Amino acid sequence: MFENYDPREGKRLQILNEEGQLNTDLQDMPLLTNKQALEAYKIMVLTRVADEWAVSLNRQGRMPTYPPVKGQEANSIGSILAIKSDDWFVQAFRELGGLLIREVPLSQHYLYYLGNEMGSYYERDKYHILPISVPIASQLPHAVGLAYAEQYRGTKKIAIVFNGDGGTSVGDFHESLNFAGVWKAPIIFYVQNNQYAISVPRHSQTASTTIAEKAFGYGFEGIQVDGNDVFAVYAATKIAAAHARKGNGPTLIEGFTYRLGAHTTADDPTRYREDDEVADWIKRDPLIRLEKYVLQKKLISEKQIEKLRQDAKKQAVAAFEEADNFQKESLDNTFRYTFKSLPPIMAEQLEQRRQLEGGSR
Amino acid sequence: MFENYDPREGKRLQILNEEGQLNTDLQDMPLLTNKQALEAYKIMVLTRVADEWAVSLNRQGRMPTYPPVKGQEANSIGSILAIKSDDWFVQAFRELGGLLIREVPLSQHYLYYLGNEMGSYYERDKYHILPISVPIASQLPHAVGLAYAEQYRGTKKIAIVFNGDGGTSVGDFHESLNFAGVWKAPIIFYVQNNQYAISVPRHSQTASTTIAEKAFGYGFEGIQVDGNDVFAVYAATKIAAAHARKGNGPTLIEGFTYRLGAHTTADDPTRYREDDEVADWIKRDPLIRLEKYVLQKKLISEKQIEKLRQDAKKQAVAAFEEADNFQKESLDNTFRYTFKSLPPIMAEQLEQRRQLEGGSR
Amino acid sequence: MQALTIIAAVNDALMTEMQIDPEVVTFGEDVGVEGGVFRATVNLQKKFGKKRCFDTPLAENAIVGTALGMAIAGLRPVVEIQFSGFAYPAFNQIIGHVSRMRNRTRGTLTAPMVIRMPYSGGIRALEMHSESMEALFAHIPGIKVVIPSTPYETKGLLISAIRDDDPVIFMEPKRLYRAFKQEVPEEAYTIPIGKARIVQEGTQITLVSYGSQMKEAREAAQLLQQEGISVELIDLRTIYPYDKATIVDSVKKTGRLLAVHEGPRSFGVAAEIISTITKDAFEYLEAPPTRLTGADTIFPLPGAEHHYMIQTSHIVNTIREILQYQP
Amino acid sequence: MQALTIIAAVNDALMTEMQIDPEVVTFGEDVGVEGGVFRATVNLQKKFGKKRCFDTPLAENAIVGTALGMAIAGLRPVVEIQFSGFAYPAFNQIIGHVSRMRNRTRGTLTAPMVIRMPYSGGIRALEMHSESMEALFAHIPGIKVVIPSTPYETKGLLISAIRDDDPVIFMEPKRLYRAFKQEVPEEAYTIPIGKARIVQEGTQITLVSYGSQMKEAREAAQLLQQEGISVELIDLRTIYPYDKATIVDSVKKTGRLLAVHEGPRSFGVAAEIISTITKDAFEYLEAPPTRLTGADTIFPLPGAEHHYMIQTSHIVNTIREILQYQP
Ligand SMILES: Cc1ncc(C[n+]2csc(CCOP(=O)(O)OP(=O)(O)O)c2C)c(N)n1
Ligand SMILES: Cc1ncc(C[n+]2csc(CCOP(=O)(O)OP(=O)(O)O)c2C)c(N)n1
Ligand SMILES: [Mg+2]
Ligand SMILES: [Mg+2]
Repeated sequence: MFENYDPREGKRLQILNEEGQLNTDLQDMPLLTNKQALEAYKIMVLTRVADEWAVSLNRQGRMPTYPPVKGQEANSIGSILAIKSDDWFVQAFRELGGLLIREVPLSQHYLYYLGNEMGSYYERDKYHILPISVPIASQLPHAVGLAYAEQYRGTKKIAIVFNGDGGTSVGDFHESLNFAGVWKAPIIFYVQNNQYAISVPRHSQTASTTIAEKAFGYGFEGIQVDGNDVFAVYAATKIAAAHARKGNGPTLIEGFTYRLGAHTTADDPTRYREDDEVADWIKRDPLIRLEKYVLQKKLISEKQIEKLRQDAKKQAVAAFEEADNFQKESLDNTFRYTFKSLPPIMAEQLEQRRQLEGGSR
Repeated sequence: MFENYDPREGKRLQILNEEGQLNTDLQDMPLLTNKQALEAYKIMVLTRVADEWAVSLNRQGRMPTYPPVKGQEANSIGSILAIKSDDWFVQAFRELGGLLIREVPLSQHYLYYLGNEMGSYYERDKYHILPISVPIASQLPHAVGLAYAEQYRGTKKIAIVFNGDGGTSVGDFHESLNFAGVWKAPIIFYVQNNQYAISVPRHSQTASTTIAEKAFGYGFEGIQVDGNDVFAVYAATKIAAAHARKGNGPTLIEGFTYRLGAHTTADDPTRYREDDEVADWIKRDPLIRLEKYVLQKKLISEKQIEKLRQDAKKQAVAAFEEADNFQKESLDNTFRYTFKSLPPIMAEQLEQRRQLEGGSR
Repeated sequence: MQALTIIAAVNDALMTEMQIDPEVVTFGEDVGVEGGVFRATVNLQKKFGKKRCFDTPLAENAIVGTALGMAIAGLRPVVEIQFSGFAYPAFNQIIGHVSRMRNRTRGTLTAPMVIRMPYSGGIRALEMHSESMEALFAHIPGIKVVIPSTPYETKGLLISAIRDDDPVIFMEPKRLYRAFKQEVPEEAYTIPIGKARIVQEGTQITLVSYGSQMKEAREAAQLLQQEGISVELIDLRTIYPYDKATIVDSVKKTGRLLAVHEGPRSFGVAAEIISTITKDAFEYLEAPPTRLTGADTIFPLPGAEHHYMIQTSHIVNTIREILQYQP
Repeated sequence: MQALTIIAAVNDALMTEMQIDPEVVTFGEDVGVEGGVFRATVNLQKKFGKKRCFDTPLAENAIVGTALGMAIAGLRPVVEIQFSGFAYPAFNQIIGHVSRMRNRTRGTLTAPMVIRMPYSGGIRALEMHSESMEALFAHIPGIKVVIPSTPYETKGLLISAIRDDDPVIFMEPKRLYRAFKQEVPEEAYTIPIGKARIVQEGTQITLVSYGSQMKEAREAAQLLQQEGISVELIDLRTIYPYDKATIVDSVKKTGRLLAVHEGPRSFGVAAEIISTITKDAFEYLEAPPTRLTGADTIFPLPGAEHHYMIQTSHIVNTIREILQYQP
């Protein structure tokens, strides 16, 4: 399916270049319609603004540790746009853009980082989203299992699962790709290669030239795309999704991208990376590029963009307020969800704790 | 190093064919000397006889569950012959031939399967061998650590580690190859692909065409060799060892072979494989092939072979008697080796147990 | 009715439940074509096809992790870990996800799945094939741990486990797999998880055990009865959430307790039981509650395994001693 | 002398010991260039080079497994697991190999290595970043588990752990990493593993705790003293092999026990302590030995973490209750 983009030959798919121009040689690729491009742009603006707001709230001491997604937005936006809304979407933890495409309330995302379990409450049959997975790469087998379940039921639904470049080193990555290969499971493995795992650079993570080429060791194809190019991400995902739906099995997509911010707000990236490198990647910012495109195409005006930004900021502020005012998790709830119903030994523990806390619930 | 044997192009290295003839196109390959070929043959006979003896002892009820190595002998014999006696040798569990090359007493191997911990006592600085590793593939990281330690000390020693085709599915396989690739560790990963993991055939284990090609995803080379050809095994290992010693990092060798016997004496392979398949592989038996070679080369006579077999049988019988008469592990020893010295809570437990057992030690 | 061994009862439970519920699937290493190395899944693939009973590549972590994905999607996977000693590679999935999915998502994603595994020693097996580490699993919040000791209970408890909306680790005492037969109904039935069973009523001492050591516990209780010593024998059956009420009530009656299991002593199951009854039946205790368990050693290879497991005579003698206790 | 926090004492212990012993190497995720996410290994790479202090790919299982290989070859690896909740992927290596190598090989191959990991909650962290699952490790035969609670002891115990010829899991109470400073000698010194410390002598009740909850335990003991209640406070320090003699002796003196820890209650550390003293100090007990621990729930996210950890007032009130106990 991606014969012309074999990563082992040093190929990387780019459709929209840094100047916001489409590569006209690639007209056979599925392209975003104008409507989709505009949607992608709008969500990317919201993602960017919401993300920056979270970082600034952290500085104000109003938000605990938060992992920014700045610079990586095109990866989850482009790929989630390319699949259906009832396909399974299994997050790592830098997929805010994709969540917003799926219309998850921004307040829920904030709620999660405010330390409230309700932030992981994605109603299953509404969203088909799995919550953020903290142990790196451990979400991959879940996605394979979801894909198997759909295959078992013959629904033609697929799964997409995200992971980082660091996450490719974990055994779960290997086992999941291997199971999916053997099962010909309808799944897309999407690796956001943002060049670092906290402080560890990509070349210290694995000695292979690309991450995409790892797919071939599992009997399926991998492709490296410019992860800052929402068109390339979209196209590769669209093709891989069709492939999966036809029963042809998995695909590995490596989004070649960059984390412009810190690993989390607790991290100081100047310890491990050069300013030059960052400056270089700022030029490749997915948002600037898409903005040039929508402006050139006259899908939006400068003025509308200004308005969009202001609205996004308002939305972010309101969403945070909503999250911040959300009912705190109670003592009861700390116990209630361990099992479907509370076993007697736990009920007794709850009662004891209640007494220790002077009767709180 | 193995450009001409890229497994991704369907290549497999064979030097000695089923008729016992050397492929004369391959004169650039390191070949076993006559002396080595004869040694390999002798050890292979001993391995075969000792292995069959263990199986027959099991039928007589004198030996607990035992995993035969019949048909796979060339893999560990050829590779262990190709490295130095103080290179680290990390076993999976079908490397009896390699153990015998390293002059491990046969009785020790029997002792292990008789259920005595002393069967895993390989004096470290004498043998440089790690004991059989029961959890599949979990020995691989140890070998990478050993290789790192040698690299750290600048000794030029290397490590070789064995694994099965089934074992390539485990996360440890991935993580170990990945670490070794990043560290450029002096190590050889040797996979005995005997086509089955108990009842599960190779194609249900992974969707890749070969196992050897998996190496490329870790930034180093892999080669598939005819694992029933002791010359091919030797040559590939010799080259990979030199590569490692030069500081050029790891190699993955896939020995394409077959388990002629059952998975263990508790297994009935007729449940999951066809007689035809087995018959086909019997023709490719590594021992028959090597026997033809040493006979053609007149390194040994038919008569000497007969004598060799008889001696091997005597050796096996004596080794088993020795193992069977070996002192049983005591209650004390069951406690003694948990830590360097027995902590008080364990000493108390030992005393209690002694009393329960009426004073045994 | 049919007379079945424990292993046959496992197979029968799977047969019965897969017949009833098309969402039940079962998989693991050698589970399909081979029917499992202990034959627990024999004939299931023939009967239900390769989509419902199948072999996986060799990777316990992925077996458990993919099962969780299936469970989230609404299937009811029952996976087999070939030996409990090979559950360790799956530990991260069990403690990091299987046990937490419900709590993490406040109930919107759940893990109705069963992880079956043969445990216990005494079959002259290789290293790592004789583990009894149920306390590890029992300490993990969000996991149920069930261990049957008879064919009848195996079927009933396994069906309960499959129908449970929470994840259950189902540990099968492999030493008893073929030790004896018992009448087992052909139809589906359940035995509640979280309830211990009073195997024999008694007045002088409470003997708590489960799984692999129940054979010796039962023998000891009977032998002692012949001597006129009245033992109340309790089969714990569920390790978590364990049936505190039954044990506490029993100790209140007998005033004495002996807890017996095969796994290592320190931080083991007996410690929990004793800690609990000491608190809740303190005033009733007439002798120090005692444990008779495996030691804090690695389970020995076959040549020395008799130095590890608890024998009937050990129980008998220990109970005699406890009864002789004078403050 | 220098005034150090616990985290600085970790760094100081590594510095000191790497200076003395060239076989000591340290590695893990972000351990090299970055100096660790908590800065435990800061400056080590600068000082000792990339071969002795380095970053690894992201894989805890391989970190522990390769460390074992190095240890077998005679190095003394000290690996960092970024948070104790990420030790689970390494579980198979720990329980399957690290803990067994000596026993398996009858002493010819050994595992002199340390697995360091920050544990405990209360820093408003993400899920899996607040785990206190020391009981899991303590139940594994062949592993030592050490938990310091002060800077002075951190350095002495960590040096002991590095010099120990057996594998040690070294759990650092991250809530206390920067909580206070203490004078710590600049030179190397050791504190014996397997010995508890009597922090405060007392006569009416024995309060046993360790690690992250020692702060509250100390505060409670002091508060109660002001009320005239005499508490004997013991810092366990080593979870396995724990110092039974010190606890038993103390309970024989006080007749009462409260065990406090952060990890889940069932099958936890307190259960072991209570089970032990109930057996060995039975006749001395004047009130039911009691535990005050985390619940059998998943550690909550920051919004509710105050519902999990034990607070000073909880200890104070529970001890008052125990002292009021009348049979
Ligand atoms: C199993 C595990 N080990 C360690 C961590 C701590 N940790 C959180 S993020 C991270 C780096 C992840 O790198 P990558 O996969 O590249 O994702 P990125 O942060 O770059 O998006 C680490 C080590 C973790 N969450 N899980
Ligand atoms: C982690 C783990 N899971 C399961 C087993 C049980 N088991 C023993 S051998 C084996 C198959 C191994 O297959 P392969 O790696 O191909 O080696 P072979 O037996 O063919 O030499 C299995 C599943 C085990 N020993 N370890
Ligand atoms: Mg990254
Ligand atoms: Mg095999």
